[in-house]
Amino acid sequence: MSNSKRITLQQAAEIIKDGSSLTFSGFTIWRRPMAIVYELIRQSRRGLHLIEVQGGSETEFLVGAGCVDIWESCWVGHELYGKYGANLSRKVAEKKIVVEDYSHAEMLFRFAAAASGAPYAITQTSLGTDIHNPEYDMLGRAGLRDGTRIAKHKYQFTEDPFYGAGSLVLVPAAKVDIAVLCVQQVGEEGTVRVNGQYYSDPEIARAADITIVMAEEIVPEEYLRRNADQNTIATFEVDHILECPFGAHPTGMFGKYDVDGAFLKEFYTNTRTQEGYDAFAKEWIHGLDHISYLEKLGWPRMLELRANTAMNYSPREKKGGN
Amino acid sequence: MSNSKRITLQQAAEIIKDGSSLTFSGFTIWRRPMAIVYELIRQSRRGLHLIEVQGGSETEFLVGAGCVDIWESCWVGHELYGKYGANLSRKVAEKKIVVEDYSHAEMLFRFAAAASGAPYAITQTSLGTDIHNPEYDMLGRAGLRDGTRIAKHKYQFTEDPFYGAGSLVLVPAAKVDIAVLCVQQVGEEGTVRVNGQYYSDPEIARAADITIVMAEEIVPEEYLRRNADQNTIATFEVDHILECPFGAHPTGMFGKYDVDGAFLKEFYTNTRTQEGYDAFAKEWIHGLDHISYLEKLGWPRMLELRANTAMNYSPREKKGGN
Amino acid sequence: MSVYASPEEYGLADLLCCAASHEVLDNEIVFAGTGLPMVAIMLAQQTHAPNLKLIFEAGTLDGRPPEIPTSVGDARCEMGASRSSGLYDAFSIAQRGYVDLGFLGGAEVDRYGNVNTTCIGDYLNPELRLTGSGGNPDINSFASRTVFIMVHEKRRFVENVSYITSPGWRVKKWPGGEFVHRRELYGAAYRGGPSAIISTLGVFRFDEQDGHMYLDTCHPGATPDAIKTQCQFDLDISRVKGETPPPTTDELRLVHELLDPDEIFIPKTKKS
Amino acid sequence: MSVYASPEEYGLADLLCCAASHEVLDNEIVFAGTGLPMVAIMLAQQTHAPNLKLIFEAGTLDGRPPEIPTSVGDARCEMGASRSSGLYDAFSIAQRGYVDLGFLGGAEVDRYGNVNTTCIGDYLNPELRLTGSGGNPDINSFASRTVFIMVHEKRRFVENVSYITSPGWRVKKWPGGEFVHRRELYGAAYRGGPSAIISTLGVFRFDEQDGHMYLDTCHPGATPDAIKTQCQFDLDISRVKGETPPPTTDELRLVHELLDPDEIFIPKTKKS
Repeated sequence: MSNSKRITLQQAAEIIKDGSSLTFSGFTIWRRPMAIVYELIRQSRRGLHLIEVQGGSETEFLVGAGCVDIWESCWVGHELYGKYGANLSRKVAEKKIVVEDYSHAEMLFRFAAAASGAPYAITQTSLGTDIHNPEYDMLGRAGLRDGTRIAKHKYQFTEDPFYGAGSLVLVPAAKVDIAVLCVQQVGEEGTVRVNGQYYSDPEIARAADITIVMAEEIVPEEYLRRNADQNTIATFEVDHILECPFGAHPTGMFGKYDVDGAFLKEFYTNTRTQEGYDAFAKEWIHGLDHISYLEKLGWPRMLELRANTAMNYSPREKKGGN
Repeated sequence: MSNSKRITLQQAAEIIKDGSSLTFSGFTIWRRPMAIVYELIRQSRRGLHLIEVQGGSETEFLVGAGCVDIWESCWVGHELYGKYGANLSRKVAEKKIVVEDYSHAEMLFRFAAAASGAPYAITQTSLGTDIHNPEYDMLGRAGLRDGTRIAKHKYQFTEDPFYGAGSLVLVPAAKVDIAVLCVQQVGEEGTVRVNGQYYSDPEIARAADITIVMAEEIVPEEYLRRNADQNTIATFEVDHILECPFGAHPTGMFGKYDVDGAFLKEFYTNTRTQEGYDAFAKEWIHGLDHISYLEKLGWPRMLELRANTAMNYSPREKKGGN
Repeated sequence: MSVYASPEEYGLADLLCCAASHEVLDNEIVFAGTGLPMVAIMLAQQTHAPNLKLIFEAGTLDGRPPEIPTSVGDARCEMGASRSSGLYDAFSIAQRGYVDLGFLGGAEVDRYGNVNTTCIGDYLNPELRLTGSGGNPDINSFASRTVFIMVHEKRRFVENVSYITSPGWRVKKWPGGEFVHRRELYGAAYRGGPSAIISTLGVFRFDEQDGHMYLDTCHPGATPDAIKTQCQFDLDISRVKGETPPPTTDELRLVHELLDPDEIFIPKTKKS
Repeated sequence: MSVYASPEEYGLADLLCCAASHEVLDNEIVFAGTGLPMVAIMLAQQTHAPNLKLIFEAGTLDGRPPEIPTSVGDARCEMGASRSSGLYDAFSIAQRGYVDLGFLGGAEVDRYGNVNTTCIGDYLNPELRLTGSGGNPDINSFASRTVFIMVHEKRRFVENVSYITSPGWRVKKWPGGEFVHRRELYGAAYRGGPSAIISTLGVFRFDEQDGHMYLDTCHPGATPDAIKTQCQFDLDISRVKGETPPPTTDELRLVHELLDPDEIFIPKTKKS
């Protein structure tokens, strides 16, 4: 193919401009595109609007670095390695970030709507909760609901006219500039094969205007096309591809490597303060590139995390991150 | 497992009562559960309400036999082996059937809504067409829109309040009693693995209250669970299973056998009249069971249709059905 | 260098197939229906549009079938594809706005490009029930351009179609049913409309502003006046550009030797 | 024959885990969250509910992990499952009404079972931003029953939660915010609500009619009066059935030898 989709890690981060809206593959601490997240931090990206089905370690790294102005999602933390998002929590207290809360299913259905070209989704989740409290429309309070990329309303209520199913909440499609995915395999032309749970990757890839796929390996397109029914995302939904082995570290990748729990626990423990964050970033992000990051992590650590082929996870990794 | 889901072909048909609403796996002339369709005809089922993403040969067989009172869908025919549904067309002219027309995408989104527990779907397809002509609400004209299983309205119009996307049509979820699937493999506990295009099988299985899966083979559940990310439908979405090799004939099955074009062409050509249909049914349906049907088809015919393992279709089948 | 075939070397189906093929641009995402459109698109893929991406309604994304599928549900669709999925994906992708071009057919068409594939006569008392809409209105609603391939008879190019199955440039606004420009109804989903009707007599296009059909080219042997008499409505023949280009010898070879050697969709009318 | 463990043989986490496990019935479809709930459900699967079907929010359907996953996104979820998919499937299945039981946690709860996991203090000027809703309101909205496992402190069993993240039996009707019975709002999606709160002091249930919490059983060592003082609202202690059954020795063995030998979620507080 003449029109190669290949780019470098640095170029991937450069596609994401100051002020872009952004979403990520994966789930909490699994398959997050951390190598690109690190590069965004190195490049001092500012004013990002994260729209995430749910947050995780990638959120905390970006928020701590001051890259994020708006976070629209439902959850942040590092699972058992850090039970909440200390950086987000700090920025919220300091009013340095706008947080818009939806429920997990609402966020998912918002992306599913966008992916199927619908302006909104209907659901019956979370009725009666403060998620639907009109006082808590934070993007509205911030005067950002202009109806272009950010919807005019946080939600609307209606009744089912067809079967009398009762109250429904309408939630707007998640319109997002760029989706950044981190997966096991991508073909030269952009076909993606995700192994294991695919989380909300198909929806975010289709919803975003630009989709960047970072893979453990770029494989011959023909190899993936031999079993088209095992592929997850089609070529034309992917704009740019890059190969970056261990690009999800410290988050995990099904079939490749486990979550680096000790790393996340250290991050969580040390980044409750901005000073702690800055020190962590100085050690692990700034002044490094992906290879020197891997070298700093070292072989013993990465071999510990390596997944067993028969099990798709590491039988050697001591869970709990101790 | 003590609670076996296994039933026989005859039992599968008996689960479908007079007056049931019904939908099928597959696409036009591919993976239709024909062995069960034949059994329904043998059992003289009456008053069926077919709700299909799109019709095909199964529709024509059931309609010709007088099993169907209501057909709600968008298309019927045998692809290049019969360009329209002659039996349906005859019954329409005789006003022996109620036909409710939606577009293909509308039917699909109606099932997707039902499968995700939503009372309706929103879309922007088919605006301005006679599909939305209020005079052509045939279930309404028949006085059947009671809002229980058949929605109070054929559709409703609204405007997008979030992004000003304009006119939207709301179409009611497809509430269906029974989905009958015909697939390559089902596990003993009900896990389904579809190979090739899965059409709208996942949506119909989840939308229906009862799901029956007829498979080319019942395989050990553990075999399918070794690669859970290659499976299509989960155990708890399936109520009954049965093994019935060549159960889709004369429709085709990816990886197993091609469409029997000659058979369909003969059906199409000979069943334009009720007498022709009755004669065809007398020869190929009544008085036979699945094994005697296969014996009547004969080995040479079935070996011709057999798919090549590397290609998933038959290189020997003369296409065009001549 | 492309060499046009002489009249005795090709048939009408060849002409339509090649004319349809010329509607495809390279790198486009094309929604391919069963039959002649599929051959036309695969011909474009083999000639001037090697990077086009095929979507088959039944769920094949970026398909590259090694031989012509008999329908979009065919097992042949999946081989070599980027992804094999289902209708939810195909229609979601279409509604999301990925599709540049769709190829469709029809039984009747009016001056606005409204197409009927549902019934002949009054819908409530039809003379003939046809196959139904299928994905015709969906592909047409969502694609930036759609091309219809149709048999040309006066009873098919009508003042009013029996039933608007697939939306043209001016469509009915419900509940009243008055005709309005498609743009008024479709909002964010408005991306265009029917860009060409390739009939057995000529190629027709539409004025996007007033939504009216006009004759673009006449097939060899047909004249603007003769074509005008084969329309019930007053066809605009003022913008005719000339004759529809005949197939090239290369195109004919690809169609009959590579794409459809078994004459499933395109007969070898002229034996050579 | 099941033999209750003696007090020195188990810890509080063991008691909560086993009490939670007893909430599961056989053949149920259970939505399993990360942590202690996952151990409780897998314990039920090993004891009285061998045919329960696990759903993990991240996309695993009818999961049978051979070892305890560290979270629902874990690679361990998929092994041996019926199907590995994504969140769209998990939440669609929940909204469709397949889920019998969900297990959840919370930071604060009120008398109606409204749970907060979002923030402490005024939402617009929070003292502490917590982790957020996650799937808590979704699972709770759609399941027939939900069980919450919580630390019991007076500051957590409150008159009014700082933020209703997850709906109880009486919830706020917007835009006014007045409390109405959940049934009034949920329509066709109404299938039940919180069926039990298992705190570190006792097990609490709800009167479905008036939507009020009442004390069902006290954990060993706790009394109804003592528990009542640990609630800011006026807890109904009139319906107490007695003491929460302690773990059996079999259950303890399964938890510590089979399910969580590495003490990821349940510490071996009593060394034996």
